[in-house]
Amino acid sequence: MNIPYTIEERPDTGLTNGKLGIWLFLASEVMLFGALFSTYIILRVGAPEWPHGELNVWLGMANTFILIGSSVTMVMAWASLKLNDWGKHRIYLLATVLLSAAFLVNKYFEYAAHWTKGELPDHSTFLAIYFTLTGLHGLHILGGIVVMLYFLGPGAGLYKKSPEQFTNRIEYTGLYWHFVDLVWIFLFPVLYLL
Amino acid sequence: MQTFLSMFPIQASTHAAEVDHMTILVHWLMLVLFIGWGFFFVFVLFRFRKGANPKASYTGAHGKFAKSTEVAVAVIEIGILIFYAIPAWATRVKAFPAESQAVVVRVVAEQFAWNVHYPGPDGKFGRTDIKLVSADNPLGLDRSDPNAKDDITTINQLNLPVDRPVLVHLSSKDVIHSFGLYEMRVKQDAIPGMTIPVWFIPNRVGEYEIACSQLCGLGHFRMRGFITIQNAADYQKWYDDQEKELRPATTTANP
Amino acid sequence: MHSDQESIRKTIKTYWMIGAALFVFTGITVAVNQVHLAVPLAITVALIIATTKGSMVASVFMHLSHERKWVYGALILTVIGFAILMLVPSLTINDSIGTPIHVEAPAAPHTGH
Amino acid sequence: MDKTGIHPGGEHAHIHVDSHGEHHEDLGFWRKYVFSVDHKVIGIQYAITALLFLMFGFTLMMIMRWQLAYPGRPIPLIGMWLGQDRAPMGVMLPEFYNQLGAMHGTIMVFLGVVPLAVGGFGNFVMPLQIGAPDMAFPKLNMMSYWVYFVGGVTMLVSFFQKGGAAQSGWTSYPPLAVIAPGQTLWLVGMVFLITSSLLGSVNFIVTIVQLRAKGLTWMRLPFFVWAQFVTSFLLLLAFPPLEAAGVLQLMDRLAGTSFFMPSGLVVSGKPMLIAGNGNPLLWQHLFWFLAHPEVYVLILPAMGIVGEVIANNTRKPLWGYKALVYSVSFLGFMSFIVWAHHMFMTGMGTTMSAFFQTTTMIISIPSVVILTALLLSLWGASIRFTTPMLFALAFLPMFGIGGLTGLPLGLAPSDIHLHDTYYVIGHFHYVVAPGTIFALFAGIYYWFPKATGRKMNEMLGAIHFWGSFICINIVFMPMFIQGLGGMNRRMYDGGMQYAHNKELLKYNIWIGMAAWTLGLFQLPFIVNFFSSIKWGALVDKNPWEATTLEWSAPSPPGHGNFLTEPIVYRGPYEYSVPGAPRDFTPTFEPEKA
Ligand code: HEA
Ligand code: HEA
Ligand code: CUA
Ligand SMILES: [Cu+2]
Repeated sequence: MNIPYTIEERPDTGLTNGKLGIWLFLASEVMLFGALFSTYIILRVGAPEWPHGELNVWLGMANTFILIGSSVTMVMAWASLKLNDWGKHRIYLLATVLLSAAFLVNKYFEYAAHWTKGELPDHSTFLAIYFTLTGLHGLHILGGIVVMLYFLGPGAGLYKKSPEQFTNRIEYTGLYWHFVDLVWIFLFPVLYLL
Repeated sequence: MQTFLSMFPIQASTHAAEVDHMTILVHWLMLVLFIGWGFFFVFVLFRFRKGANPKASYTGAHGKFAKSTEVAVAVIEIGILIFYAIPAWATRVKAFPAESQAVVVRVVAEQFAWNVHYPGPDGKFGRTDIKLVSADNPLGLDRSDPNAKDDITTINQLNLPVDRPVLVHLSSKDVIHSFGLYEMRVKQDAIPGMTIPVWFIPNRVGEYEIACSQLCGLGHFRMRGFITIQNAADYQKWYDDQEKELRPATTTANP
Repeated sequence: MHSDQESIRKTIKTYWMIGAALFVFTGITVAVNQVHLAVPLAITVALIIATTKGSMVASVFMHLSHERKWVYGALILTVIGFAILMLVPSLTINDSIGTPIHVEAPAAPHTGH
Repeated sequence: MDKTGIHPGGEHAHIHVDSHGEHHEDLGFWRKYVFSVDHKVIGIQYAITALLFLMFGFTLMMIMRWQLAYPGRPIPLIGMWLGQDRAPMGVMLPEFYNQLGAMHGTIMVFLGVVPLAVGGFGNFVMPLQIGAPDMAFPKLNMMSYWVYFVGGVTMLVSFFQKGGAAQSGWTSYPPLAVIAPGQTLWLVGMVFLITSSLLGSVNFIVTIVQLRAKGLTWMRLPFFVWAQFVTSFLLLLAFPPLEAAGVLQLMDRLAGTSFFMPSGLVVSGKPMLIAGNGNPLLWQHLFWFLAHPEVYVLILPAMGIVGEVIANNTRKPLWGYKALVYSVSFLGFMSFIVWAHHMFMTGMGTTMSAFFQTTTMIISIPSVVILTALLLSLWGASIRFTTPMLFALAFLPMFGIGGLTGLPLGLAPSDIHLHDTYYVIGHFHYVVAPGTIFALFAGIYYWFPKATGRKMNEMLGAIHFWGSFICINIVFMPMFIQGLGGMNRRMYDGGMQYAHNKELLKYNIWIGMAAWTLGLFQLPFIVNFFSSIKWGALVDKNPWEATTLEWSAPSPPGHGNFLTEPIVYRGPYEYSVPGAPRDFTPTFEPEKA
């Protein structure tokens, strides 16, 4: 017995289950990061002074470029499927994985720089919130990588069986990925510049 | 009125009556609503049981009965808000007495005791520093500070004169406690990292208690302090005795 | 199906353009940051740019520019919730009658700033 | 087979009644009953687990009530087995009392009522009521159960760690929660429970939006489905902030950060070596941002169940269905802006306290509308006092008492005296215990036949009801008197040291007696529940002569639920339609049936 509207859209809502599902999931993610941003505001307003230039803006900017790039490749990976160009899709998806990996490596160097200076989360409110926010965001990146690797590897088989469903799944992955990118677009100025 | 009042602790501050009056008013509203609905409820259960009414009516109840009750409830609630609740709260958190007219005290909660700090005759609180905190100086009061010389500190004992406004600067050393004076209808959380002003006018000489009203650990249940409300003369006497005890203490305190 | 592919081909161009635009905006934010503005101004500028970038990602990459009403509905609720979460707690904390005590951290684990 | 959910096995499942909704394709025991993806099996798993947690949470409370009734007296029977660090010589220690309190609250709310009301009833009933073959994401559904299970186990295990379970109240206010033992596992457990709820709520919303049967328009949805729909949105949007807060508190405990820790803390005489500059009130905001919507998560499904049962047993449509739907939605929305009424005593200024008092008063209106509608539904009825109906009817005045006593709490000045007293305990227990718990009992008696193909025993049901009804009122009514008298909650010795409590202590003995008797009166239910699975009277599709879709499926429904594609022709509660052959006209019957 199978569930309706996993592949085709329900006429009156014009949505597949997965599409609505991923958006609702993102809604909850918005509230999750919202709470953390709210925390940031309250702690910053309450703090006697707030450090400036704690972080390496250039590394941060590099990571911003990387993530934006990965968003483009991700959307291209989906578009290529729409044009049933399997080869291009593989390339773009792989590119996305590589870029996100680069992001994490870069982040690791940033973290390491702090650790060597003995700057751990308990050092100051700023570092506490910095490590928490970026750490959580990093976990989201990691999750994205796992999913994409799945669609590059074992998950790819689905394309043979049901191209539409596979394309849908790549689209949902993309939605998630763009959201992670979007969060970073706010994290970058908030943590690195202000 | 009386039946309700008898349930409350005695009223030992000027605003206690106002607070109780509002509470009781709301309870009358609740009671009326509940009895009204209750009667209706019991009646329909009896009247429309299967035995009495084998065939149910498809349309059921008519009339604006529901609307009107709902509107009534809404209106009454708005009334209570505007004419009682909001103004009454404003007087609690806005209309503080001037430091000059009031008896000003610092109360610093800790697990599981109430540290009381009087400014002394100079009316100035001495400097405190957490580095100086020790068993016999729980407030970390720096006796070398001139303002601190005449400061009185007590533990779990708050003496206050009757009929004079009291302004308490409330804070906590460790976790959140709550400064609950049931007979005074006063309750205010003591939150570490901030001082919160509390004011009231005790109007009844007697012995009362400070009940910690926020879970603060194992000792929460025994975190009890005492308030003694005295007439002006007794209070002054107590105050002077405290000052006398202070003299030797201060000379030995700092080298 | 074919027309569908046509439209995709067209949108692909927009994807690349948006990507480029995002790069540029990122550059601008950093540049603005180099000329040290007054903090409030800097914050407004940075947040305006970030919001623009964010809405570009959302509307183009995430196809929010043309979505179904149920997605919009859910997102509107979320936006309201988000706004409440941003505003009300800070407002309430700032409306406190208490005054914060700022003590220099006692021998903090590592020397503070 | 096709997506309408027709399948050959259904027929067979229909005749051969068995208590678990048998499948035709024979997956092994594990796939079928343990790691099943069938919403009915998962719903039953949720329900049983939650009921066991309810029983456990109640047991904790019965132990607490002993200490409150007879402070310092050795606990009978189990006292000796509690161990030296909990109750030496059977006499309870304060730290153990605090553990019991915190865990009772946590277990009842997060492991008992919500999983039963949403995970249990939501999972089992909702897809049937909307004519869906299953939930939209069956695997996700299974995952959310097992994540919940892990969270529950974590909470239970936490009792056995060194220093015992969490002991800072279910509200876990820092700084206490950050320095007190037991909290870490509590936080970990909560993260699991929250994740489970989030997975669940996504699944519920998608299912309701996407998988409604042909002809099942929004205004034809059973009230219960509406309640579940709003509830899911509350969970979806209110839980993440607590998850964030949980992570932050974990950081404070494990990484030594000070999100919630201000500067200058001196704990037991020694300055704390932390960076400081945190804000304890921040936690309270994030916690109550969830926890107030959460209390409506506790009540809305209950209201839904009561609506279904009342419509069925009054044999007439619910009065003001539209008003009910709008009120529930409005209630859900408002519940996001009242939370700080739990925080009046933290030193709130006039503006914000005025705001929260007003929103709190406003939110009471939709509840009044809902209760009034349910009450008026009784007018002109032909009431059958079946066991589910008894519980559903009791819900009305009980919720009334609980709700009305919320009003003085919602007004800051009267809250000065009542905050943190037993008045609050009385208030919310009237809503959650004789309110929600009774509604859940009603639901169990009402849908048990659908789940098992057998009816529960009415006689035992009546005993269970009257016993519970009387006892539970003796338990909670005196708490209002104690509260008005100024007796604090969370008191290890019941507050016996305080002069103003002297008169009030005697009630603790009655309450204790009543609470233990209440426990005894659950035995008929437990017996009834398990024996009926085996020996209960056999029933067919529609034993209650009800109108909603779930009753068109076999009892128990087979895999895929419906034998023929369900189609909805009319509103949910077409009872006693003038000129109709019978006093009920199911939604799933074509015009000229
Ligand atoms: C299901 C749970 C639930 C529900 C529905 C409610 C409903 C309400 N609650 Fe309650 N509340 C809790 C659970 C709940 N609460 C819990 C758990 C706590 C304590 C948390 C803690 O501190 O540990 C709490 C605490 C709490 C406080 C904080 C008290 C304090 O700590 O000082 C306040 C203050 O405003 C409050 C207010 C209200 C209000 C105004 C409503 C309103 O929504 C009520 C509206 C309803 C009505 C007005 C009833 C109308 C119906 C009738 C009148 C019909 C009568 C019918 C017959 C007679 C047949 N609640
Ligand atoms: C949904 C929430 C819920 C429920 C249902 C209950 C139910 C009960 N609660 Fe409690 N309670 C809380 C939530 C709840 N509670 C919370 C949040 C607190 C605050 C904690 C804190 O201070 O931090 C609290 C605190 C609290 C206190 C205050 C303790 C203190 O402040 O020191 C007391 C005191 O009497 C109490 C008593 C009871 C009693 C007697 C019941 C009874 O009504 C119990 C009745 C239970 C049942 C009738 C269930 C029976 C079910 C079965 C037996 C299942 C059968 C099993 C199978 C069929 C398998 N509770
Ligand atoms: Cu201090 Cu409770
Ligand atoms: Cu609330």
